[in-house]
Amino acid sequence: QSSAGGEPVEGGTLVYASGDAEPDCLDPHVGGNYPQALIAGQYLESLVSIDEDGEIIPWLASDWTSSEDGLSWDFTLQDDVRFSDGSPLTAADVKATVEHIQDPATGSSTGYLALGKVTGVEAVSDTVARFTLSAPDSALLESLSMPWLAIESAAGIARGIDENCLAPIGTGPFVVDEWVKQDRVSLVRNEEYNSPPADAAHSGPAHLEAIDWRFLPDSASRYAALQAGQVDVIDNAQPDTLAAAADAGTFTEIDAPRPGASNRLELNSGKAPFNDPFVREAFIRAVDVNDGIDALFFGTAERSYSALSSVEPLGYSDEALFDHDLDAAEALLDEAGWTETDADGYRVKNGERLSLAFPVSTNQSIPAEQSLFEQVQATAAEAGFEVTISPLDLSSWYGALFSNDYDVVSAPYTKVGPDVLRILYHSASITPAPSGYFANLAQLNDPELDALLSQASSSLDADERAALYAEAQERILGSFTVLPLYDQQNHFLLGKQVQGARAINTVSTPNFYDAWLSE
Amino acid sequence: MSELELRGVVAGHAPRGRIRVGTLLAGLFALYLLAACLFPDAVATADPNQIAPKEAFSGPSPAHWFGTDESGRDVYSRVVFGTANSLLIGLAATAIGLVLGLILAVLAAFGGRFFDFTVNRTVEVLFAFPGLLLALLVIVIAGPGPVTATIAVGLSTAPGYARIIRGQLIGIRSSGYVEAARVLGHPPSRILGRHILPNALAPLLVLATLGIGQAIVWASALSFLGLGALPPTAEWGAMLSAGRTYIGTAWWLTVFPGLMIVLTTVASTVLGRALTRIGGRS
Amino acid sequence: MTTTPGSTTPLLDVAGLSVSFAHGTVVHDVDLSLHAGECLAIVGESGSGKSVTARALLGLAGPNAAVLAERLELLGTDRLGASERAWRGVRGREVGLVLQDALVSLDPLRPIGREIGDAIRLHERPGAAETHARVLRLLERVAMPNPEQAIRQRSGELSGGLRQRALIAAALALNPPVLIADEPTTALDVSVQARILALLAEVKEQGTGILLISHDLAVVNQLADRIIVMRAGRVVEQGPTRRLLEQPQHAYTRELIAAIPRSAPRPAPATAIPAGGQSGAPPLLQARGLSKAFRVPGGRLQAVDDVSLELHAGQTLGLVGESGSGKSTLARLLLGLATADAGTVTLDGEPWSPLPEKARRGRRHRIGAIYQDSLGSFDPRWSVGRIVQDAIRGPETVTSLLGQVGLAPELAPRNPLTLSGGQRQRVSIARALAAEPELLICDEPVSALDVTVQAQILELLARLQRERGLSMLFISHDLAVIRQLSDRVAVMRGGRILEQGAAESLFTDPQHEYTEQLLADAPRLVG
Amino acid sequence: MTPGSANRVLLRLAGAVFVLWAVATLTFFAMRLIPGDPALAILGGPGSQASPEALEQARREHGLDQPLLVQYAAMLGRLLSGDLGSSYALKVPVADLLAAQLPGTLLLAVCSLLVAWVIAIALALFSTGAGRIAASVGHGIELAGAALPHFWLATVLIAVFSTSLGWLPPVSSGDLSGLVLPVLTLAIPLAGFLAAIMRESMLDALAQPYVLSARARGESELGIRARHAIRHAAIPGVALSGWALGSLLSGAVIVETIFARPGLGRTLVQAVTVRDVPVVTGVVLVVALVYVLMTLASDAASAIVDPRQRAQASPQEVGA
Ligand SMILES: Nc1ncnc2c1ncn2[C@@H]1O[C@H](COP(=O)(O)OP(=O)(O)OP(=O)(O)O)[C@@H](O)[C@H]1O
Ligand SMILES: Nc1ncnc2c1ncn2[C@@H]1O[C@H](COP(=O)(O)OP(=O)(O)OP(=O)(O)O)[C@@H](O)[C@H]1O
Ligand SMILES: [Mg+2]
Ligand SMILES: [Mg+2]
Ligand code: NI
Repeated sequence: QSSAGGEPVEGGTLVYASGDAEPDCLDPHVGGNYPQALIAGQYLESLVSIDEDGEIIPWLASDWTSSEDGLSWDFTLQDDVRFSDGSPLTAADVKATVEHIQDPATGSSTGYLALGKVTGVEAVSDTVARFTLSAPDSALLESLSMPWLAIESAAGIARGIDENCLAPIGTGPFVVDEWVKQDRVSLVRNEEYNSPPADAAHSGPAHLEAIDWRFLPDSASRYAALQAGQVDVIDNAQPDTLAAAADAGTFTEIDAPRPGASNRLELNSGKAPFNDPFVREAFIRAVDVNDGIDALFFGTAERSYSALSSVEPLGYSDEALFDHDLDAAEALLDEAGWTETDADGYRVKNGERLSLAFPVSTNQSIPAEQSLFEQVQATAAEAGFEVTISPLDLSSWYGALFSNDYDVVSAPYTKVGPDVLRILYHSASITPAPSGYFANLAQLNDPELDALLSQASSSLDADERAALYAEAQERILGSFTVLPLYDQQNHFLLGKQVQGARAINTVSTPNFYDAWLSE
Repeated sequence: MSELELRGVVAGHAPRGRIRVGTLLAGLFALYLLAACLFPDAVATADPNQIAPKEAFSGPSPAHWFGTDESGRDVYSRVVFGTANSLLIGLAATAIGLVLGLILAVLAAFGGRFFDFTVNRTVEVLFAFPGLLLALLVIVIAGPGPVTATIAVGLSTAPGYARIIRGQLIGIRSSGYVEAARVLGHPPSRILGRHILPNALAPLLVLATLGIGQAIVWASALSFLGLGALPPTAEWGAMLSAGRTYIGTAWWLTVFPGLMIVLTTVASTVLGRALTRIGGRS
Repeated sequence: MTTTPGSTTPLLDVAGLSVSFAHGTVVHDVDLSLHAGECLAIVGESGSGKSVTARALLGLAGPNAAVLAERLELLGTDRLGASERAWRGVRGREVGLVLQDALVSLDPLRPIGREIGDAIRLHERPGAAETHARVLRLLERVAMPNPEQAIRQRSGELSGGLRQRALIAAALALNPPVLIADEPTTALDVSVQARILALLAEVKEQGTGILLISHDLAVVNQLADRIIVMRAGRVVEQGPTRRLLEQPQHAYTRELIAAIPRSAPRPAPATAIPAGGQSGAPPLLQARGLSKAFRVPGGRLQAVDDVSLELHAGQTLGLVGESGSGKSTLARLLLGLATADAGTVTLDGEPWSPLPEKARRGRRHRIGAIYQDSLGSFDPRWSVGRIVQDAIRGPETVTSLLGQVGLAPELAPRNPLTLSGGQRQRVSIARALAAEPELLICDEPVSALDVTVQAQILELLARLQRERGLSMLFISHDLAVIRQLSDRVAVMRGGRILEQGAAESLFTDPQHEYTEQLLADAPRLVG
Repeated sequence: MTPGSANRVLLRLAGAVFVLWAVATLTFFAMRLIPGDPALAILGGPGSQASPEALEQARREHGLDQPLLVQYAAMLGRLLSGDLGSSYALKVPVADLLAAQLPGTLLLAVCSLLVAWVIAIALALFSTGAGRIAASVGHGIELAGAALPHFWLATVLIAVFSTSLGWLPPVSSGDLSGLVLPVLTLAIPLAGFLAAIMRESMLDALAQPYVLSARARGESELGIRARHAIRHAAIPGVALSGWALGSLLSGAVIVETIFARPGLGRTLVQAVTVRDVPVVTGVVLVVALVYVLMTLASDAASAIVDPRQRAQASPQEVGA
């Protein structure tokens, strides 16, 4: 979607500056976080993709059919696609990919969960891969569109994790050439490339000769480097930078909110005081974030009233539930028995102060968001909530969650499709994994909701599915365990010389297949 | 008969007995800080934690002398209310660092035959352990907070102090006056207390006064790594690191807390000097 | 080619010079002039303003000094209110200055070769090789033994006399037309002193004007053409050397001349002290086979070589010897300040030197010390009063102790850095006495004192010996003083004791030829 | 004397080994003390949804199921054989990681130290003598310099030299021009610190008789400070340098983050965050090693600057 026209120029090296953490492993099967998805999109491809309208479109799979009962899916692969090591893409590679993700030794989390219902893959022929499922999965195609389930060469996987992590072998337009830890990954053009997704602007190899993928953790330096022309594209552009860039008018912005859940606060309904819905509602009524979002995000983020990202077609909003109303909050607290007020102005019940623990991961929340949390703290205090924000490093933050030492928490989750709701709010997700991990941080335990979510995830009827998810979201928002804030922010700034770059509509990662550098 | 004065060689020192302008200013600033510590409400112009998102990022003005921050809070009032926390970190961390450093240095320099190897090596181990890791460990183990930050900063600056003091001590312990004191039969504790430490004190004083500012800066570095003071506590170092994000758009967020740190350092140095001048004369 | 005084423009012409410090004016209205080839000596009481005058002549009176003068001409140029830059051109090139504090006037961190070389380099810019050669030549001229080695040594590695010679070399480096020498021979043994005096005479012969400050009238007599006598900051008398020494007009001058120590035997002690060994009591201090070597550039230096000596209670052992012969090092070994490579020291028959410091501490108070480098032995942050106070063990007070050594109580609050050389030395003595030791190890205790004060101090020591049975190891280059004070005398050279014996027999009948030479070299006032 | 000095060298070496051992031990136990499961680090960080089998297997593979002392012994054994182990998170040998990270950080730290000394000496030389005003200004600069946070300085330097003037690249570009801003960022505060310390000793030194004697030779004020006083003044600073370099190594994290330079500081912080024990141990050992080497060097340098320290190299009986 380059506005500036002209013929694409061949060649050149694009310098991409990423503010996300440097991946530990370039193979997104291993673990599976967003930074991996960002870069893996350049050298790995998925079976299907999603177009601008949210429709599933062909990619490595040219066609797919499901059985009547939804328990068996056949994917037909494109002809004549080759991995960067020269070997042809076959159904065996799809099988190897799924087995790799499902192998506990791989340590996949995102991909592993997304394939929860897949019991196996069978190579029916060289070009047809058959997925068998334990239950119908309405989210299967959405799951398969994600970079964490991208197809890798069986031979590549067979090299073992350590080697595969350094340079996974895929079919993408670029190939990992070298990885200088803590500095950059050099990607070079895949000269044999012939498998663009259905919505690509051209065919054949990429225009760019190479991508220099650098890790620039500091946002101010990232923007300075873009201004100095040292880099062509930056991600994680901060709100103030975006505002400055918009004023300067010398950069192109790509705003690509991530799919899945919105950025939201979850209230831990599993223990006091938030096991009382009145107190939860009181909190949500007391907190005022709208002005803060405007100021802190310089108008680059829009307030959300939905548990789902605005890019999710099935998202459901209800603004009325989140009206700021201090009087209502105080009334609710009175009703819940928090009637006394201590010297510091905090509510007290049975000699106990209305205190909320709010662990914040400094690795995951940007400064603007941390400031917003302080405003949450300040506005909640007006109603008599004492919010204790503790900034923690990643491990300690998870530690606090696992040991149930939190009342309020913000934990973004990216996944294509509304099925993310099942992961985040099904009561099964309250049971921690052996690692201590559990996704239902609101600890929402509602059998009816569970039923709705299970049903929706197996329903192959689009309308029924939409209705079920709407109802489920209504229940979730109505439980006052969630305070939506805004979409998971994902802004890219590009120098004017960069043409034809776009974000892919799956998990909003940038794609440089069509990109070229003018001048 | 014309009497002409010969110029002195070195730029003359200020005449005695008169208080210097610098000392006076430093004293006034110290008083101001003291007031800000004890009666922040009287010194500040607003509630430091009162947010007003609509007024965020407004520059210095008569209503907000130091402007407002990203949440519309009054930066001046936050600076005032941050004084106590910052000075606590500055003073306590420096005290911890210096006292520990002093003990380590004395052990290292006067460990004696028996202690020589073990004590010296133990001290070296502490020196060799990266200060940053020490700080991180303390925070990770004890959780963030002003006390933790103070201890972390104190611990991680101690080796530096120890190193300087030790160098100083080694020079002094072989000096003629220490020998003279030994010949008089004075016990080591007395020699240490009356000759060695006081003479090592001049650079130590500089260290101490510098240390106040540096400790606050150290704490701000911890904030930069996301492990500083607990929000919404106003503390200069945390304000600095929070304001850094907006250095291009709202310079006042970093400049004023930074200025306070620098002024505090300068004032404490000037006062420290004045004190030693007075002490040295009596 | 001697120039007659008065026939030409003087090299140095000063009128109405006054210098004041915060505590008062220390030089009042001094006039002096110096001509080429002339030596003008300033003598006088310790603390009378000699050194301050000398420094003021170079614009170096210090930051706290107010210097006033009616006339200050150097080599015919008016220097009143001269800029710092102009003064720099004068210092070292037109006027060489040998400072009194030889022991601390060399940068302890730099080799003396560099220090002397600086004097050359600053005004002329010869190459490194030439500078080196010139420094070597200078060191030879000032009788520095082994100059090649010394050039690389730092002042801390040199004995007092060696340092003083380095300082003289630095002042002479550019053959300045005026040389101001403030007590240039205090730390030198008589033989070297004779050589230096000969060198100064030679320099004078060549036309240099010398302003000599000395407490040693014998030395003054040898070199000076005219003498100025100062007391309490004022010139009390001046005139040609011979006239002044033979017919002193002013009472103080007469007093001064009367106080000159005659090379005379020690008056018999009032109470007979049994000679060592007879009473069967062990010697108070006994050294057996002491040796000490230092690492020096390019080898080792045996500073003390197999020295044995004993000192009995109530006795004085005089130690004389060549400068750099190991006297101070020996004193440090006896004090337990340095560890001997070999040998032991016993105190009262009990082990002393090989013991750890802890075991010695209890008996430390029995031995007192006066250091050759008195300034270095004072805590730079302490006032005179505090230094003395810190050492007091008996009933004495700071004021009484200062009084005993002839210092005014007003000095008590001063920092030692602002004292005159002789005043510092007396503070050092006062401190040693404050501890009421039984044994005093004195390293050149009176070298910076004018003869009247010196006489007063010697009398004080003699009295203490009489009254308290004080024993002393007395290191001095001044043979007259040694003879006057000692029961026994040891002569050192090259780290060894050459000769040891009863004072009188040693002076009248020296056995060793070095001793003979020493006695011969001693300057005499008349003759 | 020869056997004595040979003994001293041996003792020094033994001391160095002891320091390394103790540092490794401290790190080992400290890392066990902090909350967080290293097995999670192995399996993709604390957020991973690792299965119980995977966790068990990871523990077994890395011996994390053994008693603590057995693990400790195993670690010592590995270290003794020169094996630093493999990073839990990055799955590469720690030695390779360090080999890649150390040179950049070392270059940065050493350059910063040198530049800091140059600035500090210049400050001390030019502001101690010249007039009260100049002295006050110089002193003010020192104090302000010492109280400047690195991240602020870095951002300002980037704003001035990269964004406004366009002279220097804002982030590391792999060549020397990219080193200038990071080095200045680290050097300026250190320089202020060193200069402020030097000033005190300098003023003391300027009152000494040998300075008077140098003046009498015609030495200029600058010469006096440059040739005489500075050496006395430098003694505490030199003593500090070894430690300063060590702390620059680990403290470079902010500069490395802002200027996007690969380096030990970032590695360390990241490794602590995810509990990557082998990497933490590796970095700490490297920093300790550099410290030990630098201490030897700075002791030697101190002895050159101040020969009195040489004489005191062996313990004196001052204390005991
Ligand atoms: N820097 C100073 N500050 C204050 N007083 C000083 C300073 N230097 C010298 N004085 C005082 O000035 C007086 C004269 O000192 P000066 O050094 O000239 O004596 P002097 O005649 O050389 O004595 P001596 O023979 O003992 O060396 C003394 O009382 C001394 O204490
Ligand atoms: N610390 C040291 N390092 C190296 N050499 C030293 C050291 N101390 C003294 N020496 C040398 O040892 C020799 C003896 O020095 P010492 O100070 O004992 O002489 P001295 O007899 O006291 O001479 P003076 O009468 O000149 O004071 C000298 O050559 C001196 O240079
Ligand atoms: Mg004098
Ligand atoms: Mg001597
Ligand atoms: Ni004499």
